[in-house]
Amino acid sequence: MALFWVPLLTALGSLAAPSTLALNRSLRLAISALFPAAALAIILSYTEQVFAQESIRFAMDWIPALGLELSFRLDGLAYLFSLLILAIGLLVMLYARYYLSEHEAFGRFYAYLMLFMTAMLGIVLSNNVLQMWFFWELTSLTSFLLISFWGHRSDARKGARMALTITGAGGLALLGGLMLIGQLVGSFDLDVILASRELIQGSDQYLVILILVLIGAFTKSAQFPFFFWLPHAMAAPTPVSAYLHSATMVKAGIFLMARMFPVLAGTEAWFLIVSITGLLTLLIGAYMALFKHDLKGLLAYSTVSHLGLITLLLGLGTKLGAVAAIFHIINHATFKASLFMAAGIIDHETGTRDMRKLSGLWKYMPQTAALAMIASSAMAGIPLFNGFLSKEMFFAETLNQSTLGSISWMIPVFATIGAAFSVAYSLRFIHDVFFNGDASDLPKKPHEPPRYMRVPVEILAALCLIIGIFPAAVVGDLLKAASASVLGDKLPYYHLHIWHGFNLPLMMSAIALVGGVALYMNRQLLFRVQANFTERNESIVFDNGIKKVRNAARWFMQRFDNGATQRSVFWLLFFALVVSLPPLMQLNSTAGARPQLPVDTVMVAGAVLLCIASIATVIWHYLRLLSLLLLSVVGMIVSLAFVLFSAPDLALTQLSVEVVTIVLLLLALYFLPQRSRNYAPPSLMVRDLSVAVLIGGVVGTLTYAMLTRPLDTISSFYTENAKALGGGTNIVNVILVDFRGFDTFGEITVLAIAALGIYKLIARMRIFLPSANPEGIPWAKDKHPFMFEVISQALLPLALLISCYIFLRGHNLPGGGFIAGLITSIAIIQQYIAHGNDWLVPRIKLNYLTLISSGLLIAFITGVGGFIWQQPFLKSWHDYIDFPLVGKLEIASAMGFDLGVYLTVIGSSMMILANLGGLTTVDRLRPKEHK
Amino acid sequence: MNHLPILPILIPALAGILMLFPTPASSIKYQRWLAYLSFAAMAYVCWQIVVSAQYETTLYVLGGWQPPFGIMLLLDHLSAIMITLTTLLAFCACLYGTAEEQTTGRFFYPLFMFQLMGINGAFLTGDIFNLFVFFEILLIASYALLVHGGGKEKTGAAVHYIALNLLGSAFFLIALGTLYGTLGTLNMADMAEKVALLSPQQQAIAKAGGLLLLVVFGLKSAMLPLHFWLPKTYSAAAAPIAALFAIMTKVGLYSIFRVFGGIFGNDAGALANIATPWIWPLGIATIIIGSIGVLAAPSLRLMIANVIIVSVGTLLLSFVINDGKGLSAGLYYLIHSTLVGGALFLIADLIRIQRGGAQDRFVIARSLAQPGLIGSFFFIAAIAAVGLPPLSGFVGKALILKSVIAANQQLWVWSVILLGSLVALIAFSRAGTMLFWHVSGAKADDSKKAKPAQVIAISLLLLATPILTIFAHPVTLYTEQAAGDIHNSMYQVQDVIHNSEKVSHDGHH
Amino acid sequence: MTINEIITAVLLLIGGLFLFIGSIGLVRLPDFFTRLHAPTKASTLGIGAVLIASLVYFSSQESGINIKELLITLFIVLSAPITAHMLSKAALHVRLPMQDNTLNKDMVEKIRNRESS
Amino acid sequence: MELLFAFCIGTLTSCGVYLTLRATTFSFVLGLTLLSYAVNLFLFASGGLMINAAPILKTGELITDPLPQALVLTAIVIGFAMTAFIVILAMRARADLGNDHLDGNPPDLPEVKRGGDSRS
Amino acid sequence: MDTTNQRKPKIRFFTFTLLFVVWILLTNSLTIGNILLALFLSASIVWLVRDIRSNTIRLHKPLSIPKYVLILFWDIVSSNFIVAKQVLGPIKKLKPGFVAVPLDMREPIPITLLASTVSLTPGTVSTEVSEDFSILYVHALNVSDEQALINEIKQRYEKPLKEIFGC
Amino acid sequence: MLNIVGIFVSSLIGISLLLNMWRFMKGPNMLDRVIALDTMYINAIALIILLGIFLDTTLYYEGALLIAMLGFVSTSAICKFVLRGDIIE
Ligand code: NA
Ligand code: NA
Repeated sequence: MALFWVPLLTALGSLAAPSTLALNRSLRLAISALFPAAALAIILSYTEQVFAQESIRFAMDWIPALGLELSFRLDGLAYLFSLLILAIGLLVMLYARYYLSEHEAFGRFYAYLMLFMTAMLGIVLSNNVLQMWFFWELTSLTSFLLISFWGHRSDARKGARMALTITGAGGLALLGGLMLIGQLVGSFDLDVILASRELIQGSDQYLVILILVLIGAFTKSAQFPFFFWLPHAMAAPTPVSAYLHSATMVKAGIFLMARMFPVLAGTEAWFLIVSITGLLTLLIGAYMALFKHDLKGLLAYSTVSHLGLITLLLGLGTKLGAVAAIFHIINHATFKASLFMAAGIIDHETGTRDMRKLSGLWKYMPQTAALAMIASSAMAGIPLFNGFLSKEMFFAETLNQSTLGSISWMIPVFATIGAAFSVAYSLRFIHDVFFNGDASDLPKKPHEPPRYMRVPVEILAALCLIIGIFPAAVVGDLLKAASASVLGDKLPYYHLHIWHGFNLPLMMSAIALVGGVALYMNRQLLFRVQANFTERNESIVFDNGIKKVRNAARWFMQRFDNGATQRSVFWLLFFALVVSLPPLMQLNSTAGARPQLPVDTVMVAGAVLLCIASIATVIWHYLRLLSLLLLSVVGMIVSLAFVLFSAPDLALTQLSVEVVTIVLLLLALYFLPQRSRNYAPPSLMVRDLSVAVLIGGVVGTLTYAMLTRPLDTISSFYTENAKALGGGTNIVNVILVDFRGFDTFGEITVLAIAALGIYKLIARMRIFLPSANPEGIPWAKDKHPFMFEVISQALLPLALLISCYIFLRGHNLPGGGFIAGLITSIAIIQQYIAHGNDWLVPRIKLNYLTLISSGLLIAFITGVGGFIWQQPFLKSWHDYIDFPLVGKLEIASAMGFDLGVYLTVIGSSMMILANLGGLTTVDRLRPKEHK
Repeated sequence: MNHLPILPILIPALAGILMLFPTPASSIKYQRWLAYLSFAAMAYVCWQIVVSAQYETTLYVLGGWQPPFGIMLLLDHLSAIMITLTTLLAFCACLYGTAEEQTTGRFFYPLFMFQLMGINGAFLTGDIFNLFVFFEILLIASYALLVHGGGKEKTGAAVHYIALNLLGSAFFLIALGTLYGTLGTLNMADMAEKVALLSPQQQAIAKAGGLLLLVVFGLKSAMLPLHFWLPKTYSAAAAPIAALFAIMTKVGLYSIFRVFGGIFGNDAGALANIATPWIWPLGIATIIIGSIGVLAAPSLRLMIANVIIVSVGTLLLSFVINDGKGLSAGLYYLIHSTLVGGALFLIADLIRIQRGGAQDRFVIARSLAQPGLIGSFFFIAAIAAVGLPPLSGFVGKALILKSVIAANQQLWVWSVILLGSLVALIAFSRAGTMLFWHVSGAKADDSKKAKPAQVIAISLLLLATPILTIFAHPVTLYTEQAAGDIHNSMYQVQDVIHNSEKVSHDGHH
Repeated sequence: MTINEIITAVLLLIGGLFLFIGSIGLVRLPDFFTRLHAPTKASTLGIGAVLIASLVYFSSQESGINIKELLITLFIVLSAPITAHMLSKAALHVRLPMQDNTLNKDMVEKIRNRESS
Repeated sequence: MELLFAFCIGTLTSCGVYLTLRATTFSFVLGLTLLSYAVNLFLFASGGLMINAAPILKTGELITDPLPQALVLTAIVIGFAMTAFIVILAMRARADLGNDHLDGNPPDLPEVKRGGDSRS
Repeated sequence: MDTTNQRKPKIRFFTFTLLFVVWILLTNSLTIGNILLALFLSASIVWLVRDIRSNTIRLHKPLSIPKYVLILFWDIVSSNFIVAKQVLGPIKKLKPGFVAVPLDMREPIPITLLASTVSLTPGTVSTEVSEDFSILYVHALNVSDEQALINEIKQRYEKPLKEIFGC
Repeated sequence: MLNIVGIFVSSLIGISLLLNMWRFMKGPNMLDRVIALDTMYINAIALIILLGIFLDTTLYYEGALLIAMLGFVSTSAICKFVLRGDIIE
């Protein structure tokens, strides 16, 4: 349980700094630091157990479906890393207290830093690889926040994005690898996985797993070819660089390789990939470091190089190599963190990090200089400093392998060359900055930093020395415990001594030292050679890369999706065609066994009319009024078809909807151009025509196939029960208001919503009103022909009476609320046409919106009425009630529902048409003769 | 009589109807209170629904007409999830809209309510024609809402969106006609039973009809190549509307789950899983095209729209992975992506408002009035959307990845999902740095600060993602049940049908 | 074959013929204004005879008097002249060409402007 | 008869589909209207074609399948609502965007010449 | 617009009666319930449309209406045959033309009825009425004698209409 | 006999419809087409009545009634459109 508190404490700590805004900085630091300090205390409390090679575990269920549990494990390796994370973290926090200037968001910085700490602790303490990945990606995110802390600076933004992209991409690859492992092993539990070496290495997915995991590790640890993000991450505040980019985050990749070492290492593939990558990284980093004028740039490439060294060590796959790697992790963390902090101090106190401007600082900041010299010596691998020891082990290991066959000698040779460069850039760091003449035109007058800003550097530099001199005493147990958790019980024989006698590694060190000094002395020559190569700014290359990808994406999208509606429509139709054609091809004969109806003259005439009219609509579609007339012809034939095939309700509905639609289209046509332009080239028309004919063919085939096959449906239920249970003889109407009344409820809602939407569309519409017809003839003067008015008025009461009739009989005979509503609407519309808006509106006193809402409400209430008797929504009810005088009358709840339909239909259709009609009345430019 | 299943339809319907009556002077206020009231009622109903679905699947027979003759609502885990999700999203969107959109056009609240009625109905109905009706309700409401606020952009997008959907509805009806013409029934469970009994010749016809439904639902869910409407529509719509639309693609997906999992599912004999061979390549292609769109997007809203397309592709795949066994993961991801998608649209709107003329385009512009607040919102939403820890996107994607077993499926699904995440990562980091840090010298416009309602709405939506992560276990347990319900509910309804055939109808009172 | 049926058949024949003649007129007549006369035939005697046929046919049955035919007739009688009026108004308005031998062709502009003399 | 009926539906569908692929809003509406005729007839036909079998209960007569009729009725009403909406939207688009191209921004093509009736 | 208040109820009553009768005939039922319903519906509709009326007139001799209708009926039948012959015969022999019929009436309703009558009889169509209601312009399919046509219209139709409406 | 007459008359009306369509397609003017359409409506009414007699049912008469009512509305609306452009003003 206590283990669980380790990451939790730092996570809580991230809330402490921002929430203590009122206090002064030191106090805030103190409060914040309490959290990691407590976490550190917890870790340290396990020292004995860890050194005794015990693992401390804590587990809690989280997402079993994912195989993800909260599971922590503290073993030697985790202990080592936790120590680094927390201890160096505390030092960095102290350092940052002085590094950040007054106006900077102190609390936010600490919050990010401790979130990062949490993430790192999560990685190293995880006993579940999925959970490890969880924290792995968190480090990417938090490091993004930290690198981009100065988000107003372009290099910070770019650096942060680059780091996030590369490490994020690696993280995704890692996830793939870990998921594969999980599936292979059947668990994400690290204990289980670590015990499955044979299973994993014997699987044919091993190589995929290895590559995916290594991509994750290499990106995080800035290995070739992914290393370029690290130098650009130097745009971060220096405490961040010191912490993330030397001691912790970049080591996460190394940690991962060490963690998975027992299951993944030891194969040819591992050796080839890891060691060659490490070697290349080592050399390129070391070489590049020498040419950087920026202090932090130098340190960044040096870090790359040292990470390459560690990787190479792990890549060798030998046990001693692994020990050396772990030892170098410790050493590198100490000297590199202190060097970064020193660089930060220099930057902080002089205002620049450019080594061409800096020089002779020894005079101004001797203490800092001394500390930097200690750390660089460790970095260069000078005896007495900790870097020397691990480097010796490294050299020894490079000599001890033969995996590359006859060219195995190349590894120690390249290692020595790398070491020489290491010496050279370390020398440069010291000589160019602290000596090399006197400082001139620095932005600030340099002096020693505040006392406590130097403390972290002092501690780390001291460690470099102490470990260098008393390795076994200081880190012996730690190294042993960490190595044991990687390598298991049988540790190889090694000894941590300052002196190993004269041997080949020592020779190599000497060569590297001499070579390094020589390299540094002749650096001008090297600089000139290097100057011949145009310097690649990876940031620009990366940016351009992303830009190219983006442009390619944009280019593609513009071609693929040009936003044209027609194209989308085409795709939709095409897709419909593509899915429906294959099944129809399986149909071995279109016609089925059902007997067919005979054909007579009228039917043929109707069919001919329908086809001619619809084809003519296509041909003349650009003549709009004409197409409207053609549409009427089609509508009429369709209604006749409904009549012929025993669907009187449908015929009535079709007819009335038809008229309303025509009126609507006529209203609209006034505002639209009278003719359509043709935008399509002939090729496109041929394409469209083909699709159209094919879809028509599909639908026609479906119709015929369906019509000629016997069918057994549920409809006999309706036929049998319409009268008995629904109380009506018009089955269609009973279905509409009772059996499937819910559909009708939805349908009138649709109508009502359409009316609301149209009202919205009409509101504030600015329209173009033509003052003459397309031929240029001005509109007729006679607005309301009187004979038309007279007859319209005469027909109105009759039409209303018929609508009542249609409404009331609907339950038993063709008709019903919908048709009746439409007839009423049409009768009213006719009045609008005959008399105009101005005349009619004051006389008609109907609020269409209220009509809609009343209609809906009536339907609704009829529906919920049954709730009182514990009946479901729309439970119908009908009975014969004996009225005095009148006699028995049938009363049915369905009538109420139908009344709702009736009112909604009137309200909606009138709201649509009358509003549209009224559109012109207000601001219409009146012809001159109408005063 | 347990009316629970119909309440999610009736409550918004009643609220919408009441809002249309003429009211005293401050009618917007009245409408707003009605809206809040109905959301409060819905919150209670959702709670009841989630609990009720936990221990039984409820059938609600409208008008008392037993299936397959009447229309039937089906309340199971799956519909419970969808209803609750819709309510939460809609509440936040509506809350956001109270700040501004309620007055930028008429009928904001009633249309919002009708939209909810349509969506909830689509999630609850067990009848395929009734599904069509609810589709139309939610569509017509969405048309009206899309043009809310007015302006060229909206009108243009509306033409595109509506044109496509009208065609979609036409195909819906053709499909329904074909299915009725072969199966002779409209109840989904009854259809599921009858599909297996078709003669080979009828199978061909029914298959054509069934696959036409894929066109319809694919259009709604923005499956490639029917996705073109989405970026245009979502980026043009007013923010709360766009946020609400985040559930719209899910209606299409839900219908795919129900119809192609339930009717044409594993038990459909020769017509089993007819959509699977289509969904595989199209789902993958949807992710790819969406990702390309994410990269290419010149503005935040377009980018988010494409992120939604990617999530649609992911969800489509989750349906076909491992013959439906990935669906539980998909449902978890669905919850996550809907809420995050909604939040992103709201955040994008705040950004658009505060950045002045540059709107949400990725160009240098003035600094935001509240960079810290909105930046945090954006960062959280982006993490969730990309699928990074510690938020729910990670859980969702990992669940889906984990559900893939077959090696050939693994190769495709894993690579597109992971690469899609990478693209999203690149795009979001670019967008974030561009919008929040790459600022011109112009002074921030403090008059455009976010209103409390807007902040609360976004916070609520974003709060869901850590909660989904922390409580992933109970949620995944529920989604597992829901995935199982695609078959189980069908069986249950079929039992009811068989039993009611034996027992004569108990008649009217 | 009852007397009713015979009457029905005869009326149907008359109606059908006049509807047919009306349609022929529509095809044959030379200009818009003459064609305007064609539907009046169809809508009077043609449809009238058919409606009466129906009235006769169904009144022979026991379903009582069916006035829907009368209602249809009423509608047609009231509306057809107005349709014709509106059509000719519109035709005059857009100055449709007419046959050269039309009497009082010079009157057209006057009619168009609804002048009295 | 069934063949004739199917042929008519096919023709209507083809014509409707072709028109929905045209570039102007009005043509689209025309196409959609034709298509909905086809669709309604199709849905109607799913119950089979019968003459003199109206679904009105009398005694012992053959009655056609009433369910598709009810469905078509719903479909007609909904179709009307949708058509109305898109018609008004087309007007709005013309008002807002200045032309009646489906996308509001017609490609810069020379108008393709057409023969036929020029009067409207 | 209404000129006097007394005239209005008459038109209303006429409409009411018409509606009542039509309803009874439509429903073909004489139960008390249906009669009550008919009364209710007729009254409500008349009440609903009470304002939608711009012209109104008093019937002076309602009893002349049947005679007029019979004349009209006969004319329709006979002219149908005449016109049928013209349509089927040689088209070129037709002499179509416009005829101006001077009117004695000035009220919109009788003029409308006259115009309708003219249009209903095949061979003639009322095209327009002058703005001051003084001339009815008629288009005839075959004008053999212009004045005879004018006289026929005035004698056969205008005169009885004048009688009926007393104007 | 009524059957034969019915078939004959309905064929006659069918042919009439085709003739109307011919005029419709020929035009030459929009108003000619309106007349053609109007005549079609009349023929359609006749056809429905005929079908009613033929099938011995009055179920379809409301269809004829509606065509009579609605044909007028649409024809007059089109005329109004030609005359004034704006049909509701
Ligand atoms: Na220097
Ligand atoms: Na108007």
